[in-house]
Amino acid sequence: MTYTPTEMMTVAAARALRSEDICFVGIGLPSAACNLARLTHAPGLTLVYESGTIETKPHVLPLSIGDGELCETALTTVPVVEMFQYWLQGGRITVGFLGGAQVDRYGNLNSTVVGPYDRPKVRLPGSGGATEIAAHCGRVFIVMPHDARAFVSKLDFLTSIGHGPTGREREALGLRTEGPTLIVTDLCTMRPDPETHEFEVATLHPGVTQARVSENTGWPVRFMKDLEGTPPPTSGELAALRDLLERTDRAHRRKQDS
Amino acid sequence: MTYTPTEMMTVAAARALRSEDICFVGIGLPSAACNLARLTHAPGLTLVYESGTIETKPHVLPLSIGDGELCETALTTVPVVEMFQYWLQGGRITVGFLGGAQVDRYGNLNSTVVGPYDRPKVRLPGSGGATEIAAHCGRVFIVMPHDARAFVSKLDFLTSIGHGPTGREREALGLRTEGPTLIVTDLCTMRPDPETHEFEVATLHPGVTQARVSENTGWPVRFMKDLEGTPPPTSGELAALRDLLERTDRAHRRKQDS
Amino acid sequence: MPEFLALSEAVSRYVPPDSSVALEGFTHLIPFAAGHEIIRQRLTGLTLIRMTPDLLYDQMIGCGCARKLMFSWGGNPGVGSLHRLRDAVEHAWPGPLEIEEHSHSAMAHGYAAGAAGMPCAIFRGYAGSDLTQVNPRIQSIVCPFTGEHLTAVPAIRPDLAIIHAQKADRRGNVLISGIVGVQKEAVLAATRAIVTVEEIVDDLGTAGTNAVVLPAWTIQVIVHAPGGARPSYAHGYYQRDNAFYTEWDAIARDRARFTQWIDEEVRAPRAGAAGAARS
Amino acid sequence: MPEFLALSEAVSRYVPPDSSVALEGFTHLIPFAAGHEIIRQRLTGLTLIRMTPDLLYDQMIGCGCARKLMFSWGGNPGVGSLHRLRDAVEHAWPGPLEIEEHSHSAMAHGYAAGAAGMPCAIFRGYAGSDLTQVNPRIQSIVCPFTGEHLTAVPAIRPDLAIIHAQKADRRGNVLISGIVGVQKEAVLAATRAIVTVEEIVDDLGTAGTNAVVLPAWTIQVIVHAPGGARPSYAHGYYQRDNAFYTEWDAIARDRARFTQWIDEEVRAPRAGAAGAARS
Repeated sequence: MTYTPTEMMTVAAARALRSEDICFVGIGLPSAACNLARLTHAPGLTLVYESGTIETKPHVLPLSIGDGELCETALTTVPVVEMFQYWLQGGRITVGFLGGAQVDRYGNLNSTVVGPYDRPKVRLPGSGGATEIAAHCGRVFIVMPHDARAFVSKLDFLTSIGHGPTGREREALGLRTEGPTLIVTDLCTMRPDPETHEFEVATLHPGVTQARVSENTGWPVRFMKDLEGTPPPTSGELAALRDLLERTDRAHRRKQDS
Repeated sequence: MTYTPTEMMTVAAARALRSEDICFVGIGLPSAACNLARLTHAPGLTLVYESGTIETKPHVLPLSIGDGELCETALTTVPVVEMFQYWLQGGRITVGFLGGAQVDRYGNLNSTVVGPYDRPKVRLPGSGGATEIAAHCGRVFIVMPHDARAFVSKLDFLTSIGHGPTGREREALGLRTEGPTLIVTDLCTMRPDPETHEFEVATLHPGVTQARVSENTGWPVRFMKDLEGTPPPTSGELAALRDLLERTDRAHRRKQDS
Repeated sequence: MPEFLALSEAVSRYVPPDSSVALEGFTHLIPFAAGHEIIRQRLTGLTLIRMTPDLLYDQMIGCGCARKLMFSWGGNPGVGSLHRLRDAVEHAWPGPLEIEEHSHSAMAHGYAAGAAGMPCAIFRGYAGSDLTQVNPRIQSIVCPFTGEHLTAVPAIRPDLAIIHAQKADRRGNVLISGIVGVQKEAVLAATRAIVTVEEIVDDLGTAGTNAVVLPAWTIQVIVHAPGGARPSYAHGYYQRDNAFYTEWDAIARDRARFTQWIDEEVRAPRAGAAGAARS
Repeated sequence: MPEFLALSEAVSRYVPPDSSVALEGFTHLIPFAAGHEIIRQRLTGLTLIRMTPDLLYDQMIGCGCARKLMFSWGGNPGVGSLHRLRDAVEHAWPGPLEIEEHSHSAMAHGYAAGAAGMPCAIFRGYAGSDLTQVNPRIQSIVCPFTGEHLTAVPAIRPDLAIIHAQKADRRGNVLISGIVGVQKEAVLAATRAIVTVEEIVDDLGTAGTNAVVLPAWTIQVIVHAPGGARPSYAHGYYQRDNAFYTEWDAIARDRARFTQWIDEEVRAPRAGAAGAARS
């Protein structure tokens, strides 16, 4: 069965989730990965969206973190203030998904500006929930397409902390959570070195060479000694993902026509 | 029509409420006064109880601030934390009723201990909501039976601030609310002097002499120059109050029998 | 997901002596059955936390369960004093009782801070009150924007919260409706939580606009304890036993009569699993 | 009790130029009709406050309504950039736009502090983030109990909050159900509040377990504005117009096309009282 790099990325991200996780879900790729996990190997996965929906089980992917279906299928919905106070900061979330315009070797993220803050070349959306998701979730998974403009040697702006500018700042900041433990891209998966917290390539997706990853990474990327191949998506994973995306597409087309 | 001193006290307290008031109600006498006001001259009076019920319209008086009927007849019920944060501290309450074991000439209240705090002669219930009701309601009405052991020259413990130990502390404490503007007892009503904030007798209930008030007050109590008689309860007020109390009694007896 | 246990096992496993326990329920849904089980198991040295100690803590204090009490209003609502609490504070009977005294607003803020993973809460509190003189855990901070002094109290983080609720579903999700009090905050602030419930149902359904749902993964133990809030009330199930609240005044006034009542109504074998004397 | 006004009168009386206005609604119930009326009345110099600026603020910023924006996430959800916001920040078109940038948690805490009458909120925020370098209104305090540094942000206290809700009753009490966002906090934090509603009913009834009721005495103006949240959605009334969110990307990319769209769809006489271009 053939598949796209994006499908490989989504499946690899989904696999990292466990049935017992309480997962803070962003929109887009994380949402697809989380819902795929729930439909395949992690049926007990609890999905929390920052709009306040807790334990939601959408039939189709939401287009925003505040879609009505998230609320209709949730165990309960709480005010946004409570979501950030009792649930995220309260330490109830085991895993958070983040992305950004730029990531560095220590998993720090920029979603604020490209260029100087006061005279930005590109003004990005900003933090949203990310700054505190990065701090308070038990661990963080980063999902981003691999590209040298995104995987940079130095961030233009540090919006959300990974392991800090030198890889060692979390403890000094009083953070008791693990920080980013996984980066999933359309080329590979990366894990932080246990000592330095520098992200290294852990698995290469089928057909991807080390050279290709290096070309698309803005720092001299390391590869783990026991570098492996990412198992390709199974037919079950692909079927579930495509079914979910088709169902989503159909539902959203129907809504617009009505 | 004859009436008891307690009925006079309740009626006099009820009269001080306006239809547009948002009133934080304690249990006992304040509850009777507030509900009497709602049933007579102030039908629009909004009653809020610290258990979280907002705009409640009980048919009978509750026996505690958390009775089920308060919730059933409320416009909405909020968590206790929200009640203290958004509603009381947020400055939404125009009038609060308080009582205590001791009050001084400046309307400061003790509901904590008689005797030293560490070796109390009588351990009283404590603050409950009172300390912040005293600070955050637009104005405060104090309702207490008149008795020299209660109307004291010096409090054993200041639980809830009136106008402060010298009558002038509210502003220095950053309080922007008026503090106590009325004391209603079974003998008289009292109002603070606009300058000194010392409570003076404003009206004497029918048949009560100045001497009797002085005997029952632990400080040399002043009488206003334009001292008046409290208008006796009207037949309408008495009928509404007795009806309410009878209805309450019947309802609570029925609940216990069932 | 929580375990579904009998009350006796829940208490013996999750209430070690000398731990801190908050049994919450603001007038409504007071977890009497669980408190009575703590009395039966003769647990001692507990730090009992509760905004409104009520009859339940009067009973537990009179039985010597508590070393310390953290509270904000200790009376028999609509009736008068809690005589066992008074006897402990005034005469150290049956033993000395340390107290940490707050206002309602302070305790509500403390629970909320605990639920939010904060070390403290700030609010506008205790203006001019002598409580700041007798409780060293009332401090202040300065607002970095306005220079105002604001009150700070520590977060409340009990080892265990025990609450009573109307319903749990079979996965252990819990529904509380009616007056919801501080129970959600107490459960989320505590390290562990036990919830006793009137009913275990297939589906929680929806309730009034103010109902609260606690997900199963915030709770360690569910106990099916119908009547577990008596003599307080459970909205939609039974009403408050006001007569007993009044009777309690006479029972609790006298040490001997109190002890006899506890022996007969709580400790005697016929006092059933629900432990509610008059249920 | 609130007045029941037409939208045009509500805006002309309660939105003076140069005032601070929060139009809130977290993805759900975004008050587009009210924002469009502000555009039609050519109000300028406003400080616009909103966690998620969304298409509505993109339109208002592009029309020159705003002098300053306070926000925490400025994107077109699920689509991409807000091109008018970017053009204002990157190229000062149609004029310079001051920004005060926060995280979602900070703004949610700021609204809650405003609702609670506090000058600031404390939380665990911005750990390691450069946002603290560019926003002087992010400060810290030291916990008096643990010595930990905690983040402080000022309370948000807009001159006016505008929200859209499902229902008001004839006295002006308001019901919001579904995703409730920060609307209650925004209304209680603001000096004044305008609520546009889908329906005015005799009785609010009860809704799901998480519905929010705002009493009439917390609101100054109710406006009957059916469809007033389009192209966002109103739970139980209509769905989000996802196609328009996607189309907006192309409309907003180009200054001329944007201006033409505003003229035709918002400002032209046929753009009715509800102001919702596609309703």
